[in-house]
Amino acid sequence: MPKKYDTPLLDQLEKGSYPSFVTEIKKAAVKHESANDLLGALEQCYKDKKTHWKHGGIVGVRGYGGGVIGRYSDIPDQFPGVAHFHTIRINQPSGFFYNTKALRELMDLWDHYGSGLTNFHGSTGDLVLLGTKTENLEPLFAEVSSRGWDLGGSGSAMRTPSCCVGPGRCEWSNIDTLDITYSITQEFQDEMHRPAFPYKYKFKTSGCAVDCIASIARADCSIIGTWKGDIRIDQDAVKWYAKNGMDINAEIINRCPTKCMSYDGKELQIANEDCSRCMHCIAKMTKALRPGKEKGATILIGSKAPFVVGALLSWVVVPFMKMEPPYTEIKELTRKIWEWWDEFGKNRERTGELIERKGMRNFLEAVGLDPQPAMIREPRRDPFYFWQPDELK
Amino acid sequence: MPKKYDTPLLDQLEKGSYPSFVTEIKKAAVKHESANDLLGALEQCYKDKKTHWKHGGIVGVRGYGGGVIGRYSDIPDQFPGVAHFHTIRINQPSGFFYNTKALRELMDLWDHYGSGLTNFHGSTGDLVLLGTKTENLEPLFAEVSSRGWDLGGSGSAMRTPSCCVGPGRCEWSNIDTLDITYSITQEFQDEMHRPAFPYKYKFKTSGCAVDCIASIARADCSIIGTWKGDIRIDQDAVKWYAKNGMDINAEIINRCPTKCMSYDGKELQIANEDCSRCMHCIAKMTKALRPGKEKGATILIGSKAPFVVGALLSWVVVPFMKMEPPYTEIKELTRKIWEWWDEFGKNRERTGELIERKGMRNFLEAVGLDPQPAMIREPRRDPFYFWQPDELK
Amino acid sequence: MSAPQRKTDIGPPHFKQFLPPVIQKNYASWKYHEVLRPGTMVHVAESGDKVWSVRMASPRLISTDFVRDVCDVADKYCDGFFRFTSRHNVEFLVSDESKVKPLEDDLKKRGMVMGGIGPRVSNIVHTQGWVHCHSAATDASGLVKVIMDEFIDYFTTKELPNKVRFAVACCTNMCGAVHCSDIALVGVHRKPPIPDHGRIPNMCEIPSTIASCPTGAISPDPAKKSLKINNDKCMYCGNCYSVCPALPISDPVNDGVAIVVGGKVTNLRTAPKFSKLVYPWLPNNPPKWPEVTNAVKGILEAYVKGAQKHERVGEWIDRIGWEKFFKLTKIPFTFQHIDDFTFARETFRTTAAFKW
Amino acid sequence: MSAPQRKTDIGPPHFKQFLPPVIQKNYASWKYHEVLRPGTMVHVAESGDKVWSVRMASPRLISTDFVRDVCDVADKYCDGFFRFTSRHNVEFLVSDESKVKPLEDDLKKRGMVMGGIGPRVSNIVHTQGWVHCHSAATDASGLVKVIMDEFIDYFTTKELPNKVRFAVACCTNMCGAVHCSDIALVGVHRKPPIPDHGRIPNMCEIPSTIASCPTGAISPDPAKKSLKINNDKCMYCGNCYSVCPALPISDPVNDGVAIVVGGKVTNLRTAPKFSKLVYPWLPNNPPKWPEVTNAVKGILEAYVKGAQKHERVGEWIDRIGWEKFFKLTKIPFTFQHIDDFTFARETFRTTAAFKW
Ligand code: SRM
Ligand code: SRM
Ligand code: SRM
Ligand code: SRM
Ligand code: SF4
Ligand code: SF4
Ligand code: SF4
Ligand code: SF4
Ligand code: SF4
Ligand code: SF4
Ligand code: SF4
Ligand code: SF4
Repeated sequence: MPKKYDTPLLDQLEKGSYPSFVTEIKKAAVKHESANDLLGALEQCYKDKKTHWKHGGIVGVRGYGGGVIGRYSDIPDQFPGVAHFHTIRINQPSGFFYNTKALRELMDLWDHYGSGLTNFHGSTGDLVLLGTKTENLEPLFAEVSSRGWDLGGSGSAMRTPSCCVGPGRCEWSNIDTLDITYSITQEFQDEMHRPAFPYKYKFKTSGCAVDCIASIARADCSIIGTWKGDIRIDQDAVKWYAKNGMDINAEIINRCPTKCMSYDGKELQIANEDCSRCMHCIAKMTKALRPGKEKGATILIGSKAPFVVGALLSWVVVPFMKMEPPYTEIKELTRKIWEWWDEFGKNRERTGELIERKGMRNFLEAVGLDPQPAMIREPRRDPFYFWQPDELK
Repeated sequence: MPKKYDTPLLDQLEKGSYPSFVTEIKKAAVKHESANDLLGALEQCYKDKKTHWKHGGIVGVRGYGGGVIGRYSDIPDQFPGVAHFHTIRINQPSGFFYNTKALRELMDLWDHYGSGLTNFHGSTGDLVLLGTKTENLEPLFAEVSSRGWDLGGSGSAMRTPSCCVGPGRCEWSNIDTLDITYSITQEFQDEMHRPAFPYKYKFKTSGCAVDCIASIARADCSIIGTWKGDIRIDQDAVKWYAKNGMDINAEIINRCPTKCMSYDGKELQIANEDCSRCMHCIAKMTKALRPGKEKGATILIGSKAPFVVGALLSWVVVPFMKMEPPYTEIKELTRKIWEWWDEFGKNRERTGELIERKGMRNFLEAVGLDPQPAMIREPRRDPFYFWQPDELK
Repeated sequence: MSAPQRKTDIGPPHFKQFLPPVIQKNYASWKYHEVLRPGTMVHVAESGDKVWSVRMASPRLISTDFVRDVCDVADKYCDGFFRFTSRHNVEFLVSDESKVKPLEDDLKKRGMVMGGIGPRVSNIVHTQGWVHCHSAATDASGLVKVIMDEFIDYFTTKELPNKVRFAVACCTNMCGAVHCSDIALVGVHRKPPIPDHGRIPNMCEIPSTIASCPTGAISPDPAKKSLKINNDKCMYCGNCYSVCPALPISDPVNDGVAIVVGGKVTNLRTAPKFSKLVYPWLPNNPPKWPEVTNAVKGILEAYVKGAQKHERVGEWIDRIGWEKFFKLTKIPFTFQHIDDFTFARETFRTTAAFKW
Repeated sequence: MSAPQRKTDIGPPHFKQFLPPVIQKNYASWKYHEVLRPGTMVHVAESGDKVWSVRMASPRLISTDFVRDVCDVADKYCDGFFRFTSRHNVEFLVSDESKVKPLEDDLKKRGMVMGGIGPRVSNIVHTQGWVHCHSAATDASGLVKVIMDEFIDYFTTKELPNKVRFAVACCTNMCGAVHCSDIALVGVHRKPPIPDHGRIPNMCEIPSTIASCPTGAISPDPAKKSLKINNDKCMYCGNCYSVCPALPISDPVNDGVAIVVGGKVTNLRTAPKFSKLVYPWLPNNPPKWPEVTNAVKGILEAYVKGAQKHERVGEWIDRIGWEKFFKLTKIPFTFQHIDDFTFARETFRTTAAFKW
């Protein structure tokens, strides 16, 4: 495909040391008219300082209500190659692991049916195939699905769950993030592909409180691994850190949020009943400290971007849940949450917003959880609160 | 007056080491039928576990709209002595200072016209004369006002300002709390006695951030003394504290919220540009540390009890204001605040609630204050905000 | 007596006439103070002058005779001057050291209680209760009396990690300083008000009554020219009753006392804090409220045991965490503790780091 | 190609087939790791086995050829396995130590950039921008490119006090992780949408559009079967446009970029935090956004200079206080910084203790 447009503005973004997305579009443009026109259309945006995309109509594949984001140019005559330019969300494998065989195959298919452009990955976690025409959707889906790939979520549905690398390569993972994510995804295929919720519902799973998948900020359900029992200390390794120049008091002891650690220059001690399992000491002294042995997860609900009532972080609803296959407890809890949300949630109201609107008690009772201090940062301040008839005399 | 009622429940509150209010009522009951009946009525409340008072109608003295709280018994036939039982709020002198001559005179008048019972003081600060009949209001007012006393505030008016002891006996006072309070009270006599506001408006003035009058929690306008310049250190006195057993590092240095202090066992140092003037170190080492020399006050607005939108603490609107007689700046600011509140405030809406409802910008612009970081604990989180036409292109 | 010439708008007497000479002389020139005994401190002026303050407890609700007694003492030892504190205690201001001891002895002889200075319990900021208020869900003076009796040692002698400020309010109007106190009691209702449709049309202004409800539970009932209350939305705050007397809400069986803790007012070390709910309801059991005093005792004892020097109750709890507070005090955690009011969201635990 | 048999609801491929043998063997049995170089770390298993991870930057918006290049490298050094990180970097997983150096050299030869491990800047979580989204108030990929170019040294070599996580979102829907990032850019509008009354009746559902407005600025316009916008209430968030395409809001002159800082996600030391506004608006100046990169530079430099080891941006600011942050960075403080949204009240300074 010959070069179609001069792109003086975008060309400036090919300089500099960091790899350039413009170079990538140009690479795809060699083979794809759509990528070529994307270049022109994007240059136009850079010139006009505004987007040239329109709202997508509903496009998709047969039997699915999601997985494809429809997108149309508002200047299709100028850039016919991107007149339609829909993205396809392919559900990524847990932990973003791949082998080259599978990926090469997928890339070949995408060069055949699409723009040759991708996102590895979208910020929800999908492997995003970026830009194709409506008529290519069905054949492409047939090809990829026959090879073991499926679409991710979009619309008012369960969204593609994602997770940190977890037991795949991390010494701190308290739970099998990869398996949990796979299992949840399989369990709720219908909820993912056929949007029937009030709004989107996201799962993210991290193996520990370091939260490398940012679950607490971006998932209606955040599953975060943790432990009970004492942090295991290897005093020899503590000495090794001291010898290698770590100022243990400044870097570790004084930064422990609960001040439950002490170090006398020789031994490091932890008053475990006061540890909040924040992971700081363990992360900074990985050779010396390891999490306790009884493993499980904290379940937090509700995080999302700012609309409508302001950004939310997920909050604790189950302080400790065992996480063993087939993960019945989290699946059952999820079904209960969805039932309640389906019943009371307004259109475009996320779960967290509904809990806020209806009150935590209403939510906890509906899903069968008891109140616990771990659910709150602090008790209410103003002394107005409800009583149920059976609590009164 | 002979004993009229058996009060077995109240009698139990005459035991114990702390002085008893029941004993006080009994003392008054010796002279006053109303106090005698109060005893009976109160015993009845203790028996029934509920109040026997009714909403007050509007009672008061000629030309005033406030200063008297009307109160009626809901069982007047049983306790005719408290059928009416209104309280009179006498504006206390600044700092609650008295001489015996003035007080004896006042007590004599109260024995003549009232129940012989008082509150020294009400929690707003008034000298409360507790319980009299409607017909006694006028004559009593004539007596007390001719002797230099006036009523305090009630209703939707400026309420009786109050203050800490300040320069009267405290080494930390940065402002003349007593004089400021007197001056404000005099300036706004009309606003105090003739309720014309949307709701109440309270002033409280503390000489420093220790805030011994709890102004930040209980005043629509909290005036809190502070300083600029370095904390003055007497190193000899520091040594004296060390010698007398103070663990300076544990008690002072480590508790400094900004960590701007250091102590090497000999000298105490303060990085004053990082000091937030919290008063901890000064309060705990009064001989060694003294506030800086340039004096003024921080003005904070808005605190109140929980209704309707939850309790408020006052927030900073003027980080530093010089406070010199005749205190023109605070008086002018107050008038501007009232003007704005009068215009936009709803019935029973306190100033702080209105600011919250209308937004801080609206308030600051109306009263002519520039935005400053000292006004906030942190900037907004969600990126939605207004622009005025003149800020745009 | 024939009535003298009334005056208006004269304001309070000028404070200057009430300042003892030593204070007039050293006004705004104090240098430091020392706490000599739990009820006695001395302030030293730049000039070297000294003033001794002897602090004496008062029940706040006092008779004219109590005031006269105080006046007698002040005449004898203080040149006729004295003051009250912002917490209703009496302070005798002595300029002559030789009079301090005799004054203290005299007060003791009169059965008076001295104390409250330094890291101790002081008098309780409180309200009218059944003594004078139509809105009271509990009594104030009675609660104050039983609490002060219980903790009298912390007033007269024993030290605490820091000052512990109590407050009592008899209803959620909170005329005391309940919302920012170390430990505070507040009278609460637990059932919705029952509209008196006969009286509402005459006694109450409909729109302002509707606006008074924090939860929007009140709506007009045009047929009756009255109001309707949505019982599901009402959380019994009683604010509507403050505005409209024909909405009685008190209920001897279900009214009671809530305990909130951890508030503070001073800016020392940490910012002023609101108190937080720890006991949603304890029964109204006058005259001694044993459940309430017991509960307060449990909290205070945990604080004394756990807090570091200079830590206020709220600072101690912030350091250990609320989950640990509930564990240590064994206070049952209930749905009522979880906020569902204006800022509920900000009180939820949005971190995976907490203590078991 | 004739279309093969389509399948539905099969879900993603099982991850196990994509795990390199060393990982399968040592699954869930890792002991510790060491960071060897800014782009290379080694994880050691209980068994003693090791896996080296070499991390390479990716622009995230990549061509199929880029993926094929990565596959070539993975085939050569990693038995055909590799992964992406949660921040879009590529990680080559090497089980044979002797292949690590050659792999790194190979990547260098290909012009690839390695880094991002440890206390450094890593790749930027971002969104579609003008490349693909109708809602974008700015571009995302372009901003990412200029920021990463600016701070490339902090990716490849230099250390910071701790990790600094950037995010970019092209509109306030914030598809990135803007609301909890150390430093984040977000595209913003500054003028109300202009209702297209011709299209609204057909394209938009009136009630859900009204409900989408956080400030209640939208009301029905029954005459036109359309909507009205109260311009005084609108703060240009664009949410209505997400719901109703006939409410265009973009404006080349007044759209721009806001900067929020101090957020974090991890629970280490301090609870996860929201980012806070520091630049309400900087102009959209593609392709280099010099005002934006400059502003970010100022913030990052102040952080590097002021923060203690292990302090994240938000932890540093919390320690010094926002008033000091504005002083140090010389960022002008404006009305926009003062919250007037849901929790405004909680952001006001309710203490007399603050720094000059
Ligand atoms: C592709 C992606 C950005 C990217 O470049 O990575 C994306 C793109 C869009 N998001 Fe998003 N969101 C993407 C991850 C997110 C995330 C991050 C996450 O999931 O971890 C968020 C914040 C977390 C959250 O869910 O709140 C996010 C919050 C939103 C919102 C606001 C939702 C809310 O409740 O506030 C919208 C608005 C909406 O739903 O109408 C939105 C809407 C959209 C739409 C569909 C715009 C629209 O209204 O039509 C965007 C389509 C862009 C396009 O043309 O392709 N997107 N969106 C991400 C999905 C890729 C993937 O599947 O992997
Ligand atoms: C007497 C006093 C309590 C006491 O025993 O000390 C008191 C007593 C009453 N207060 Fe109060 N308030 C008293 C100080 C306070 C304070 C504390 C303060 O001023 O420092 C507050 C909290 C701070 C504040 O202003 O928010 C306070 C907040 C209220 C409220 C709630 C106001 C609000 O905006 O939320 C009400 C309700 C109302 O205004 O209708 C209220 C209403 C009342 C009424 C008038 C009840 C009513 O609705 O009719 C009480 C009359 C009791 C009686 O029968 O005498 N009282 N009230 C205090 C005044 C004495 C004095 O003048 O010195
Ligand atoms: C007399 C009085 C002022 C007045 O105008 O009446 C007063 C007087 C002093 N206060 Fe106060 N405070 C007085 C009410 C308060 C209040 C207001 C309240 O309780 O409602 C507070 C705020 C309490 C709160 O945060 O809830 C208060 C918090 C303090 C503090 C802070 C303690 C802390 O570390 O948090 C100090 C400093 C200290 O004790 O080191 C202090 C220190 C002082 C000093 C040492 C100031 C001085 O140098 O003269 C005075 C004697 C201390 C003492 O009693 O231990 N004063 N003090 C008030 C006595 C009340 C009483 O009878 O007990
Ligand atoms: C590979 C990855 C997980 C994955 O499944 O892909 C990962 C891997 C590791 N993280 Fe992470 N983190 C990864 C995203 C995150 C995220 C999520 C994000 O950035 O969106 C966070 C939360 C950031 C935040 O709070 O905003 C994150 C916060 C951390 C921290 C906390 C640092 C701190 O002190 O605040 C540590 C611990 C440390 O560095 O000491 C950590 C530590 C680690 C360790 C050391 C864990 C281990 O033992 O293997 C890994 C290598 C560290 C490194 O890169 O410096 N990882 N890490 C992600 C790499 C992203 C990248 O390409 O740069
Ligand atoms: S979240 Fe925890 S378990 Fe997962 S990769 Fe990060 S540090 Fe490892
Ligand atoms: S995990 Fe966190 S709280 Fe626990 S000991 Fe380590 S640093 Fe302290
Ligand atoms: S507020 Fe400050 S100046 Fe006033 S009495 Fe208390 S410590 Fe002294
Ligand atoms: S006044 Fe407070 S902030 Fe300032 S040095 Fe003293 S303890 Fe530190
Ligand atoms: S707190 Fe309530 S009951 Fe008590 S005095 Fe105030 S208004 Fe009356
Ligand atoms: S008691 Fe409170 S919540 Fe109930 S109706 Fe009255 S004002 Fe509303
Ligand atoms: S942040 Fe906004 S503009 Fe960017 S991809 Fe998401 S919805 Fe589109
Ligand atoms: S842009 Fe936002 S604030 Fe303005 S009308 Fe639309 S939804 Fe409402």
